[in-house]
Amino acid sequence: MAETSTSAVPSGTAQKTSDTPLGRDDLARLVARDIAPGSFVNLGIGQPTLVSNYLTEEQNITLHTENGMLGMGPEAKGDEIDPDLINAGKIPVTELPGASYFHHADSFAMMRGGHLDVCVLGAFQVSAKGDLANWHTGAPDAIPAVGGAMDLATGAKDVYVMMTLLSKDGKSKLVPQCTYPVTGVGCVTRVYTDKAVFLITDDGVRVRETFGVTFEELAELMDVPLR
Amino acid sequence: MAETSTSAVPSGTAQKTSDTPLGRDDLARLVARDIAPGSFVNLGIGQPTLVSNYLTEEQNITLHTENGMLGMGPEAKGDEIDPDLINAGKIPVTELPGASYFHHADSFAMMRGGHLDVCVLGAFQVSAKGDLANWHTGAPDAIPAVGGAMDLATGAKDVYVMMTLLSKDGKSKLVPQCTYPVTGVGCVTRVYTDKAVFLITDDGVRVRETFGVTFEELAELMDVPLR
Amino acid sequence: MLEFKDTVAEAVADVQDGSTVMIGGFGNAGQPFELIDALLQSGARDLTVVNNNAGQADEGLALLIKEGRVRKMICSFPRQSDSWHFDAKYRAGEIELELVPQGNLAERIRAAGAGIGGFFTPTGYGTMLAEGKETRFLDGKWQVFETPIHADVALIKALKADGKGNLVYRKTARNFGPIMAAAAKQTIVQVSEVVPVGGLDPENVVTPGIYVNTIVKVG
Amino acid sequence: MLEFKDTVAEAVADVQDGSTVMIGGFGNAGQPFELIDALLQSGARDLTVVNNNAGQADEGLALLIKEGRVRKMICSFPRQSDSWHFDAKYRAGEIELELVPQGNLAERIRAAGAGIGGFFTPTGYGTMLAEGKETRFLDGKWQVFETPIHADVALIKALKADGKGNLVYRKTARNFGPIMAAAAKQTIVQVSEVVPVGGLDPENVVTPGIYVNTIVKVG
Repeated sequence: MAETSTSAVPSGTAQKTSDTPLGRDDLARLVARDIAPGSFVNLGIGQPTLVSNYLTEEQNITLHTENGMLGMGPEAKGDEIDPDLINAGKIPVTELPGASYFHHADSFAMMRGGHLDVCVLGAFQVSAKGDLANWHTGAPDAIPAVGGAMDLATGAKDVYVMMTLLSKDGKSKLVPQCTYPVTGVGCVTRVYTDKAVFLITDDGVRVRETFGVTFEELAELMDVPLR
Repeated sequence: MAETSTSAVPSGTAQKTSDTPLGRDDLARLVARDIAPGSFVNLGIGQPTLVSNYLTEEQNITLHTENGMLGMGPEAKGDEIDPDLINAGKIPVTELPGASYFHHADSFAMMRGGHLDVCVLGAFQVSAKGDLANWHTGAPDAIPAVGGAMDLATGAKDVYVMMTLLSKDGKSKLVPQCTYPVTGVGCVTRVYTDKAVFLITDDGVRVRETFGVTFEELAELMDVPLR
Repeated sequence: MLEFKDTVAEAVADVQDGSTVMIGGFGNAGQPFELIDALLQSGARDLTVVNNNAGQADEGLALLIKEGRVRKMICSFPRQSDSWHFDAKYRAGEIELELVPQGNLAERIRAAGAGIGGFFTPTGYGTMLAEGKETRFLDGKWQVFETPIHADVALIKALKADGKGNLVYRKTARNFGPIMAAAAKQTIVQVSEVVPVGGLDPENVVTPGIYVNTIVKVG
Repeated sequence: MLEFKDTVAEAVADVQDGSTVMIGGFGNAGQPFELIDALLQSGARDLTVVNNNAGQADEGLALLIKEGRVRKMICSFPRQSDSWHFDAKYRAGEIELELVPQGNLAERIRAAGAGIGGFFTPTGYGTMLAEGKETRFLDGKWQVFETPIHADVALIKALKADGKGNLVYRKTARNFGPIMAAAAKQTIVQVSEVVPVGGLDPENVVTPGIYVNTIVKVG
């Protein structure tokens, strides 16, 4: 599911489109802008759900939630809260006109059958080949929990990851090889980080744009060859 | 799916319960009477659909049709005819209160998942082990057509066959081994014929009752050992 | 991207020669006659058609077969009292037939839409239709390995669509529509009525709009 | 044979020690709290429980786990901020965990109800959760062989039942209910309302009564 090769474009020419690294909201806005009109999208849980705040009516995006709904609206507030209407993160949400409900096997058939155009997920690590690690730290005492992560990673036409480029100890989370247990193999097509947007292509990792760093400064931070 | 062994009953003791062979309608009435109250039943196409004429309201039987319906009512007449409401034989039917519609995969999941209590099918041949042959004559120039026969044969909890005992050339259609191509292996539990009702058990073919012949006369007509 | 077309001709305009085309319907119920007629008019040929039957009388799929547009039929029940066009082509060796038990047909179509690469089923075990297929003993029974049936195009009939492409059907005309919609790359639907977004109860939608590409109102 | 019971205690009275029990719900939505409480009161033990989660806070499934009635959990997402009873049992080695990707959980439950002996899916390929499982290259992808999950009992929650046992659900509380109803030998349903036969539109029935054994009205 790597992106179409962009080898016609000379490598290492990514522009710095922001003088500072992007905050979570700016990054969410950027992801939202990149989603094609009319798409069916799943935003997983946690940080990627911020993307929904920046989708415009004109884009006509339909949101899917794994627990059985298309046409999910914003988080429910006050009187809107209904315990029978929640999202994958178990947060009360609302229903938009044109919504539909279905059972779990139908919902996951939709995800696994390649019908979602885009899903946006968080990650611990992404490899240069597009392997995703976002479900398990690998710590021996951790209680594992996977939810729908593997189905989303494997099923969506495009898998976008949103994460900070560096871990708390300053290491790049876009890595030559995942050291955490993987969620899916070769599934990620784009990585949106605070410092750059990366395209995972058949020709390697291409930098689309950088934020607050130059291409060369970015390359210094990482062990992955960039184009 | 052979019937529970009835070896406690001495063999060869079947009673002649009618002085004449049973006609199609009498046989249908007998099958109808034998279906347990509350059962979910599929009557295939052709002769077995006669059974529906003899199901009583007290029995509370729900009829399934493979093309996506539970709660099928009698054949539609006159103004009742609706081209969107047909049975497996493509005959217009009616809808009873408490009916439900579902798509083809859900309908066959119901059949194949073992949820139907009884299906009643016609047959070219049934073997002493309960193999069913009812979809193909094996003639080299025949255009084959199978429909839902293999799914019904394999999926229902009990498969009852309704047929004349003898073919047009006077040979028993309950045979040691099917010579026609089979529809399912070891799937038939009972065979209702004009001359006798046969139970296919782990201990062989048991005669439950005979019509117009004695047990001994029946045994003379067949190559299958009877009990 | 969902499109509403004004005519059935526009709706089927992109169907290519050589396509695999799923056609909804069980007998005449749910058969999208107008879309099939438009496909005939379009001149598309060398088609593989997936339908429960192989055409009846002198209309719909039967005409597509008569005109020699169908290279191969994948179906469960070709032989009927009025399947004369299929019968003639088959006896003349001019059409290929893949005969599939109806439940396998439905489950293989569902598998394609659900991303399942193959499955084991007891149906057909020990019969001619399982000859040469892998078998395995599972859940106490011998089972046969079956693979998904994908399609380029699905032509189906529904009762109503809303502005998001959500569909509801009518009685036993539902049959193969929902699973074919999910199994095809492009799903083209003829409906009797188009209602505004919000005009269908979300609890009662049978085919969510994600599975629908093209809608045309007929009649 | 369909039975209507007056109390949740009667509804779960036949659940045996050692049973595999599917429990509907995703988080709290669709979780049949009253039936679970009745199961706790019944004293049934040594249970294998199939649910998306492994209990939350101090209610429902969490209490069943706390009281040591659950030998094994089959679920996709046990670890939550309020899954303390499961966490404690797991760390103490007092509960077994089969962790299943959520889509495999749903599809394996569906397979049990649909008579499918096993299937191949790309989900999980190359991950820890597919270790030791058969793999095969199908439809252009590596896929993993998965088998059905059958159950003795399903406890689910629906909105309404009619006199034939047909069910409709409410919003995302539908989730696992329909597939668990089909996968279990005995399906026990708590509903908010019972309507007469004919009180549900046949087009809108989600779970046909054939999958339902016992109904109890709650609240």
